[in-house]
Amino acid sequence: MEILNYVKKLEYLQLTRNLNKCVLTPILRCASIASKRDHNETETDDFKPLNLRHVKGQSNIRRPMRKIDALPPRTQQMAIDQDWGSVWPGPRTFHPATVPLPLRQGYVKKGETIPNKYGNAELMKIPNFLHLTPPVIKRQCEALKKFCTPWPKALDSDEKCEKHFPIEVASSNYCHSSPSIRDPLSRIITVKLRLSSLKLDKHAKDKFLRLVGERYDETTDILTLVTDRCPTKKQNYDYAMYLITALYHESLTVEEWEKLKSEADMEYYNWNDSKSKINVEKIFGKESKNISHIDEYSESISNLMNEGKQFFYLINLYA
Amino acid sequence: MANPPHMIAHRKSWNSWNTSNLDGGLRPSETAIEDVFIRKFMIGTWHALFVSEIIVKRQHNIIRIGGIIRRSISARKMYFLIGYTEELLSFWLQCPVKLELQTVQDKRDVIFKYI
Amino acid sequence: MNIQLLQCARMNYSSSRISHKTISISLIWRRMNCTVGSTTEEIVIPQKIPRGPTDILRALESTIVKDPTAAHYKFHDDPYLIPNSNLGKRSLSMAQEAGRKAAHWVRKENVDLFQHKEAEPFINMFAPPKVYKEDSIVSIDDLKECIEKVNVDDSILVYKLLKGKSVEIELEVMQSMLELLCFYNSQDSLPEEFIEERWFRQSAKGERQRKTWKDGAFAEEIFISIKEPNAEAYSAIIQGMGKYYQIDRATQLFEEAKQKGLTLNVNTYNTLIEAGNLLKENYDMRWSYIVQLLNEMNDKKLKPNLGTLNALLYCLSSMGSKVSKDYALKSLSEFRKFGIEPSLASWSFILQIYCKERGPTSTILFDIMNEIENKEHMIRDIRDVNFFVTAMNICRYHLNDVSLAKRVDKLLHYGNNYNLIGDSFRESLYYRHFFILSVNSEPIQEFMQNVYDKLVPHIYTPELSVIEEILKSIEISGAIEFLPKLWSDMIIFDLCRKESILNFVIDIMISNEPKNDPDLVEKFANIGADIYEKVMNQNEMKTNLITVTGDMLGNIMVLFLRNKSFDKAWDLFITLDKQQQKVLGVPRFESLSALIDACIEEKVPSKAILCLAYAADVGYENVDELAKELQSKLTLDETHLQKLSKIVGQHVIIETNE
Amino acid sequence: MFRLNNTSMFRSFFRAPLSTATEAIKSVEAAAVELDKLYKTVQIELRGNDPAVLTSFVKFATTAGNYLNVQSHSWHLRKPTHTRFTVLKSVHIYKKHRVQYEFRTYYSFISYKHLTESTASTLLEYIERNLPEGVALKATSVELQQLPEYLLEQDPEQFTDDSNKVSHV
Repeated sequence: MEILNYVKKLEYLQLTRNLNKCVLTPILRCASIASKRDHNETETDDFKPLNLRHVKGQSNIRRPMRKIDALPPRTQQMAIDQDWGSVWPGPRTFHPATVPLPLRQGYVKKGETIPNKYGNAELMKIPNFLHLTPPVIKRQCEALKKFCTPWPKALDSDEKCEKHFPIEVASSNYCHSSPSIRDPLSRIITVKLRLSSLKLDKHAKDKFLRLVGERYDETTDILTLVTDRCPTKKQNYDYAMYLITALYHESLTVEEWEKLKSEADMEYYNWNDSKSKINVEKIFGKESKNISHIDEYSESISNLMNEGKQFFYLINLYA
Repeated sequence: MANPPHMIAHRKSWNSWNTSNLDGGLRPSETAIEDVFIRKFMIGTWHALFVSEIIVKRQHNIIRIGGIIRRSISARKMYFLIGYTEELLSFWLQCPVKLELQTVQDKRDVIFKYI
Repeated sequence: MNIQLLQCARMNYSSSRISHKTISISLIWRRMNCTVGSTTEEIVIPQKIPRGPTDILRALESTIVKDPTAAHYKFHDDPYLIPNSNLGKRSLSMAQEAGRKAAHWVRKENVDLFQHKEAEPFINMFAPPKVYKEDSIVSIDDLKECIEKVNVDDSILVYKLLKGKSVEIELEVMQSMLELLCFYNSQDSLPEEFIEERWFRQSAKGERQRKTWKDGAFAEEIFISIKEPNAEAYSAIIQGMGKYYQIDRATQLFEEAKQKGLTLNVNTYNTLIEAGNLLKENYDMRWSYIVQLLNEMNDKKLKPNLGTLNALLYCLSSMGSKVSKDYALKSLSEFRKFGIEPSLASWSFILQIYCKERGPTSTILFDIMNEIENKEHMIRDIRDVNFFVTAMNICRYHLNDVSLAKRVDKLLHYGNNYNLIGDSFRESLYYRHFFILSVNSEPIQEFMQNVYDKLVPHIYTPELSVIEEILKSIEISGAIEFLPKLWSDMIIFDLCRKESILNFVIDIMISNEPKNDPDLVEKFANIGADIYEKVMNQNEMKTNLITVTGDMLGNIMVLFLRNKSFDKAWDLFITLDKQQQKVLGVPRFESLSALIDACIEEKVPSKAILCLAYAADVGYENVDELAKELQSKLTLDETHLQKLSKIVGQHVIIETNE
Repeated sequence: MFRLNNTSMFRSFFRAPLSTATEAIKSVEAAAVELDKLYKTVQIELRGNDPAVLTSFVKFATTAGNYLNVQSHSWHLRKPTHTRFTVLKSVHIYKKHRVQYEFRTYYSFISYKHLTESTASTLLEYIERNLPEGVALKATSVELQQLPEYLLEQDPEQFTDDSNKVSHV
């Protein structure tokens, strides 16, 4: 009961206080300074209401923040001839107190000043190359030279490389930003081989080309094998080398059924082995090499058979 | 912060730097989720301290987290948080994590334009 | 699983491939030389340069020198986060480690959440530790793993579980378990990864000679449970007891083993030799005990090692008789015959033997330095870290030779020798000796340039005693130009809480007035203002307050006046006048007269009279003359004269009037 | 013939194990000296979001190559590739209003010519370690190899036999 009364009283008090706020203060503001001071004093002396309803208004007085001094930025202590590579030895987010450059960054409207480096998040975002200044690159490369070996002098041109090292093995390594160092694409191996470096005879070459199909490029005389069916690079490499070996030896062997090769199976038209020659000889009744203009004739026939009855070809021939 | 997202690469730069969003980048979804996790973790752990966005840079398997913070707690507490954040995020993401912070005296130091 | 298999397969492949390939290449070469090589030039393929995984990083690191403006790399490079005092360095790095420990705790509490495997290849450090409980199912492999990972508590638990299931544990595992327990005294030590705690831990000097071995702990239990313990088991338990100063039982077990006819290993003998100091009281008895042990080793054909030498020298170093020097040198040469090179620890013992505090001066350090200079030293004995501190200590107190100290310092910075500095305590001790020695024997200019600027504040933060020495040196040489810098450093290092040092700084500034350098005068005045502010705004709640003396304030006033900042000086005087209960004593007469002179110069007679009144109040005799001077220099009106007469008496004024 | 040789070697091994053992060690040492592989080219492909970062990196990589005495040249793709996502601007409705997200990938290439294996791995490690954040790197190396022994040597009988047969056909 008593408490209830108390609360009521409080409410009343608060009401008056609110009234004070709403009505009195504006009036008092107009009043003289002296009276205002008096009023303030009375207000502080006033009985402080217990605010039960909403705690929001009751802000407890904060301890004033003790200001903690920071050191001055260390750019101020830096010597003019300091060794920058030691100050900024590795990749790091930009920091204004360490970089003694008056940088500015950020987009502003025309005529405004670009914000400076302190407290500038834009400068922190962009990857910087402050650790890779030209003298530092030079110095680091000098230190790395002991791990390098010179390229053999005798192999100064591509032709020489090709002559002594006819196989080219290409593979890729990937560098991503991820916790895993694996990339499935790195398993792929490409092996290139100049076909002329293999000692293949006519039959073997023919068989070889039939076996490799479109992996052989006629214009450059290069065989390209791409292997990616095994999960690791090493396995794919071994597989590619196995393929080359198998192809080579397979093309050298002559199977029994290869003897059955007929004119229709020939890879190109050879007039000397063809029926046309026999026919011509039959017509003329003498051996082909004695017939006049036989070379032009045989050439035309072979061209026609090998290149196809192309319009362009004919045009070229008769134009 | 004042610029909308479509101004990225014109007026402002990315907050996340990784290779997942490039052609042929690996783990795009995982990276995005991890970045969100990092940001939430940082905001919660460094409560009311960050006055800039949180910048997440990934290089190889190192994750570098940058940002600007206020000097409202003592340096000692900050070092505790640095140690805690780096270690716990390393455990979670299984990458070495490094914080690269810049401190400013006041929130107003990072504001250069009012809109 | 699959990947692991593949990796294995790949490794097999590569090894076979290498041998195969080199052979084929050599074959081809032979042919090429005879066919192609004769006509064209020969192709020389260089040999592959073998390279480890971190070699490139090390090569790149070698291009970096120390940056004097940067803090240690363990600290965050931000002005707010760079520590500036010794206390700051300690508390910040410990705070960071505390954060790391918190993270470890979180992971340990939530092991089930950290089971994902993101990284490939997986990094084991990121995985949560395996937790063993009372009811977990364990095997002998778990025990082996625990021992491998040096988890003492876990291995005890697993061992108990295995025993509970009455699993037979092979002798080898028992032995390694016993060795683990003996080495760590049956308790977990600080994990390896918390380096800061190790670095900042006070050197355990106090507890050195105390028995810390846990009697009846698990180590002994295991030892008992081994049926018919062999020599290795005896060696392990004796070494453990010796390490933790349970000497009596160690010798007891030693006798027991001898009776059984077992041959203990060399390290056990080393432990026992070291224990000689505690066992025998008399120097001669100690020596005969050691000789007896050595003879025993000889009989059993045990080859001594570095540990034997160091144990021997350790005992000799605490003997302190004249013979110990002879014995030390003899044993050095004896061990050399065995091909045992002394380590840094041996040298530090030698130094201790030769350079006693009250003994004659010995120059053995020169010889030692000639021996070990310009070499990279590896840690071979745990006490190797004592060498640099001992050597620097001897440079300072015993020899007082700065050039030798520089040689020692050069050796410390040679290669990776800095790893042998020990811990933070030893490091600061080392630099304290080095600083005081150099500041006392070198010109202050050179000291500041070559030593101070390079090492302070990031490598070493000087303590109060060092600062005092530097101030003394500044006072002697009158090199006051360094004072402002030193003062700002003192503020940063939080070293200006002591009254004597403040007074010392002020005295230096007062007695060395910079005549024709207005810049320096202003800086001095600023220092004065700093001190004034510091002493007046002290927190009353704190203990050891600086007592504000009138003398100090008077001196600061003079500094203000020298800088022609009369207003500040006057403010100071007002506080001096008003807060007499707070200020102890009174300023010197010279300070007051300087203020009055300044008042005269400023033509403010009322202030001058006030000052005069103060001077008269505190009872200075020469007030009369000041009053005369005031009268002669300024024309005073009636009221002023009246006041003046009240202060100094009528006679002075009348005289001047006449 | 071969077999005979072989057995005699074994015999000598047993007779004088010491000398042969040392010889064996020597031969192992000789085998342990590994010769460098030869790389005709090492081509580096860089992908990144920010063309400026790529140009800086290419500049760094070519300079590093120059200091290590490696010929190099670099080029850029003039236009980036775009990957676009078009989604509704609102959460569910208003099909007319959409927003488009876009990933741009810029490409740069560097090609190093004629490197030995030691040089190539050193150079690659150096530039990969300095790869800035947000840049992906692909290093394609073309290794030069000789023809394996078994592709050069042929069974002479088979060879002649084959050629005869072919000519017959």
